[in-house]
Amino acid sequence: MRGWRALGLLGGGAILLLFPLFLEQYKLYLASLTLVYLILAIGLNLTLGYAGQISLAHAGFMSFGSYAVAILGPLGVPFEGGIIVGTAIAFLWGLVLGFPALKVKHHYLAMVTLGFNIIVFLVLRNWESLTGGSFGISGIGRPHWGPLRFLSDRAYYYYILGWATLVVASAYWILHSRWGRAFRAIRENEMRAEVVGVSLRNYKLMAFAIGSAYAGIGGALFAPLLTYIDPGAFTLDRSIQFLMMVVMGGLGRFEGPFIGAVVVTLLPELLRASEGFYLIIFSLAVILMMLFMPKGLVAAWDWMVCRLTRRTVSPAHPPPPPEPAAVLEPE
Amino acid sequence: MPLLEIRQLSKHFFHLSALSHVSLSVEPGELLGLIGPNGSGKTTLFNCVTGVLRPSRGHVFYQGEDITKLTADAVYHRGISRTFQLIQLFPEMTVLENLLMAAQERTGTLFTRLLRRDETEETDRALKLVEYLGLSGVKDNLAANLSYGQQKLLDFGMALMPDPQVILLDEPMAGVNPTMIKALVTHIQDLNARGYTFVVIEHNMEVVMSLCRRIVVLSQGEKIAEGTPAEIHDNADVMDAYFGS
Amino acid sequence: MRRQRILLVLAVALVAVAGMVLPASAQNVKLAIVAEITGGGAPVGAMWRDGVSLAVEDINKKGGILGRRLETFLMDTQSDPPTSVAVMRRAINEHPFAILGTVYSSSTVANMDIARQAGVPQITGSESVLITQKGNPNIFLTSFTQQIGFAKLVRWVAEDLKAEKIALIYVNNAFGRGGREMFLKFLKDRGKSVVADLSTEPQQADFTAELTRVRASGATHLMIYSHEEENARLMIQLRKLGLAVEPVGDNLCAQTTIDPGGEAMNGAKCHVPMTAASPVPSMLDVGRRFQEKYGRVPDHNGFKAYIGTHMVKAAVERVGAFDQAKVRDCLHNNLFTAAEEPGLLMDVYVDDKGDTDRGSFIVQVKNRKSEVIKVVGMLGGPYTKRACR
Amino acid sequence: MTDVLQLFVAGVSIGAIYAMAAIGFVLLWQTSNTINFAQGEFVVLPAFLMVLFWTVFRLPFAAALLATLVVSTLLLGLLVKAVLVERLLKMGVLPLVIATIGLSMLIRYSLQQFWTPLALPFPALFSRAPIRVGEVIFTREELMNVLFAALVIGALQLAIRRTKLGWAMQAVAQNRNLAAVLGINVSRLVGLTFMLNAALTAVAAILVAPVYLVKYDIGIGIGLKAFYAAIIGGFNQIRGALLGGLLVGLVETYSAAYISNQFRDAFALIMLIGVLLLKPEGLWGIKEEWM
Repeated sequence: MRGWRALGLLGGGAILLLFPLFLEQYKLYLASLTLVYLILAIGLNLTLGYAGQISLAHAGFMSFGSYAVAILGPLGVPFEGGIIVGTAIAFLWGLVLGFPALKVKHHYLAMVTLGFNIIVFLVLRNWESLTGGSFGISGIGRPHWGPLRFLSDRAYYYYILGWATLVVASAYWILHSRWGRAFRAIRENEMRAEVVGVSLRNYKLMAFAIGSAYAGIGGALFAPLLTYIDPGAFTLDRSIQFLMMVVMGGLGRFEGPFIGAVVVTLLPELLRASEGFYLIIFSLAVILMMLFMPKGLVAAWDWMVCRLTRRTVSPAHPPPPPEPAAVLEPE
Repeated sequence: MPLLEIRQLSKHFFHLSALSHVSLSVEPGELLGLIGPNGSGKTTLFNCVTGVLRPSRGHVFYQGEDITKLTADAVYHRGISRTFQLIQLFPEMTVLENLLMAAQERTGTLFTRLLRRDETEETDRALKLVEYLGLSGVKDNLAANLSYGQQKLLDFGMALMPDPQVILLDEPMAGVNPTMIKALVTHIQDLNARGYTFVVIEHNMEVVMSLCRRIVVLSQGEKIAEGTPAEIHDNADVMDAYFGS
Repeated sequence: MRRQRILLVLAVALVAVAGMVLPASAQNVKLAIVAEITGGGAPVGAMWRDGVSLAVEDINKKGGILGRRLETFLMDTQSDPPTSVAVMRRAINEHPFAILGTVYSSSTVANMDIARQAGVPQITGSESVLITQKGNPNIFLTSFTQQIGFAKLVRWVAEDLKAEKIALIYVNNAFGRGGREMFLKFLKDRGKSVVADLSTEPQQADFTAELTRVRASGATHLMIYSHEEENARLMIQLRKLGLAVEPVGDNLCAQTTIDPGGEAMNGAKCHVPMTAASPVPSMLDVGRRFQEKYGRVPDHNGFKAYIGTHMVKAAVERVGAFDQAKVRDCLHNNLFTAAEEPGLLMDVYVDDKGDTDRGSFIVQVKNRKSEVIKVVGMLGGPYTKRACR
Repeated sequence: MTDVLQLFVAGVSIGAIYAMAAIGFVLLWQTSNTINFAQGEFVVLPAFLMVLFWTVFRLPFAAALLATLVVSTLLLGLLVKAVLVERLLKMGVLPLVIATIGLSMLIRYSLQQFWTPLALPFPALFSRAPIRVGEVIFTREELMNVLFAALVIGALQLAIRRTKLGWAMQAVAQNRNLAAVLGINVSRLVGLTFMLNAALTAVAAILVAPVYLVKYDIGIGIGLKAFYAAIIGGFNQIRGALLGGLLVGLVETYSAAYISNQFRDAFALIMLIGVLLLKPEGLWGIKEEWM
């Protein structure tokens, strides 16, 4: 299995590195956008999928990264400086917003974060001297290291790929530590987790803040991809889009955000013939998926992996624990 | 000084009183039984002690420290662990992971838990426990896929894993077959002999009478009796509470 | 006249010959419609799409451009700027001769550089000043920007209505804000200012807070600049509170505002770039045929799309070849007349930034219909035609 | 002073609309722990149905109202409960949240695509002739909206307190398993509240439509404001919806008039976040304790 995984990783890496050389502009852009969405989805998966905290403020956190690079770039701050500032702001606001997360239950948290996203939008729109207000900021520059410039779409793709790799690796590193286990424990049984000493406060704050920080990174890479941002890019609708992405991919699974990001960027392309029906089909798909594949598309992925490697994986739906009174050990 | 002392503890849900003015103390190394009919407040008492519920009135002291208002994780860090009447596991983790989870927060700080990767020591301990409890065969199975008895044992193992000083067992024998009950009783006595303090809620009178040297009886949220098994056995109030008058 | 006919015959002959030599598809000229088909911009995008389709049908009926038929393909931006960038690239892959769209200015600002890099002329329905300020030589507006529109509107409010105390209510997004900046700027140029400057939210339902402030300001005229339904709600509440102000606006008199607003809309006066009720016969005709075909009265976006498609035609014909660089060049600092190309509906001048100048109308809502009360000439000029060959 | 009173009238009448939509949130939460993100669209769809029956098919008002009530109760009550809620209820909060978000998009974009993306007029049900009390102007329409909301909420609050059905609802709200043990048919009760919600939103739709006009996307705003109202007032008490709705309406109106237009949407949100942090059960709710 280990060999398979290494092979897959190598193959995937080679494809990601080489195929842009043969891609036309349009597909290159889609690939870049997918990578940016992947970073954002990984962040939300950490917050929601692993630590079980619903966040409808992801687009708000994303805006911190986008505006940081857009505002600091013209002031001569290197691009990476902008990313760091934006990510730090997102992280800190994640901590601040994480506090109510401790006190309130899931659906209330949805409201708090939703409210936060709307307030962020209002501030971005109304603070004209800093953010350019409704008119946004255009001509956002792309990064350069000395003579090495990531100006062309292809070069910028590689730049995004670098960051995406970093994010994926760091998320993997976090999730395969004791933290990752604690996050899963909280999601699976919050009360039990607390009884085995998991500080809900610390872990929830961290999950929220790190998830938000990833959104900051994603946002910072998003702005130069479009070269233009305005507050309308960071509305509640986009937060919901990320939510859908993560849920469609598969919550609390490492593969989830990969599948979600690819599907959400490629689906419109597949459904192009449907013209005005795209959103109707999309929303129907979401409902059907919740009904018949609530674990997300990752369940289909598991099935494929299972078929390919002819190996039994744990079923997507573990059987419910037996009823206490009814079951006795056979003698 | 008692290890664990409960003073005048009360708990209300809405207008219903689940516990009223319960006081009891647990000495170091003791094996205390807690009995009472259904709904007499035993589990609520455990919940109040371990920080799962906040008591309405009264205090809980542990080694002289007032732990009434601590959250559950802080209580755990003091060295109190527990099991649950309705099994509470991490269903999508393996047996081994459940055990590791039960111990990982005991040492280090938040950040060393991210940075320190080595887990050989804990894994060794978990493997020993798995063997001790007879779960070796299923150690890599998901907790959700275990049989009820195995889940009970795992719950018990999770309580032992952090090497606590006081272990609160909430009906460890309920729904477990007689062979396993014997094994569990032996485990508990064995551990008690090694210095662990136990408080056991149990419905199986036979087990309680043979296991514990002191028993506390709750009924309708109040403590109605306390004494040796023999004293409890002869107490008219207790019989009343159980069988009605 | 005679020469034209000879040319026509020649052209037809040429096309016939070419038709035998070339595969059929090579004759057709592709136009990309990139628009807001789904999402919040759908009403706008649908008008735009249908306007282009009607124009293409008309052009093809009359033999196409330089004898070549037009065909269109549609790209949906989902009203989302990042998606608009993606589909713009997708559209470029199909090698269209020109791009028609997008209408949302936040999308256009994001995607117009891509069309420029590909060298495909882009005709947009956006009206934001942001678009012409970028110095992009590849983008052309079909209607004037808010800069020119509001210059004409303020001239009318100040000179014809002689308004002294004006209050302004606008919607607080790029659209409303852009209008507000221009409105205030042109008032200031005339040494005036507003007595109340009030922002509202998109989708706002109750305007009492704003209207009480208008009342307190003592304004005699109220400039209303929001989206259609909000305009309608605002007017209903304005009538209810019995405010003694004269409502003026731009899209305030659009049929899409009048329909939901009902009786409350009567009396509103507007400066509009184009209207289905225009006294221009060709405009009336297009409006009527649009309504027959698509079942709704075209708004300015429908007309803009119709005219934009004909701007491509007029420029190609003036160049005499399907040469994108020359067409782009031809569309700058140049006057195109309705006499030369009836599909333009009105004479139009395109300036060096791609902004347009054109005549417009003052309308008043009477009996739930807007009636033209005055035709306004171009803002600048007189302009002259420039040859492009 | 006139302005203060005039704004009060406006805040209360828009607040009554929020309150009407908020009741449904409370009902569904109580019996099924469902957060219905499609609540706004649950108001919009009946409004469109009413347009269909009344102005397109030209049925008499009462018949149109009845038809709207029946269709929306069947569609948004029975069908949604049978298809979506029945299955998803067992899987926890999140799948249902996502599914209702999906449902809201489905209703919204279907109306846009198959009906019209434009706003439709809706005849005023009550006279809009201004009634003057001193300098303050209000209309019968506003008066009726407020009266109606107060009446419906009062009646429901009473019904829940006094009837057996209400008692069952309260039992389910507090402990679903216990309620099942007590012999309450939880599934049927959930179905019943969904139908009740659908009927209520249909009534709300008829009050909302003349003010908001009928457009496919107005549900977003109504749903959000109703959500704020339910949380601020108290998610577990019907009466909370009334208080919350009025508060949101008043805060919005007064802050826009006297503090800041640009941030008018922020004030209700700040109040919401404050309530969640300081009194999570809502201003007029009852503290719940689990287990």
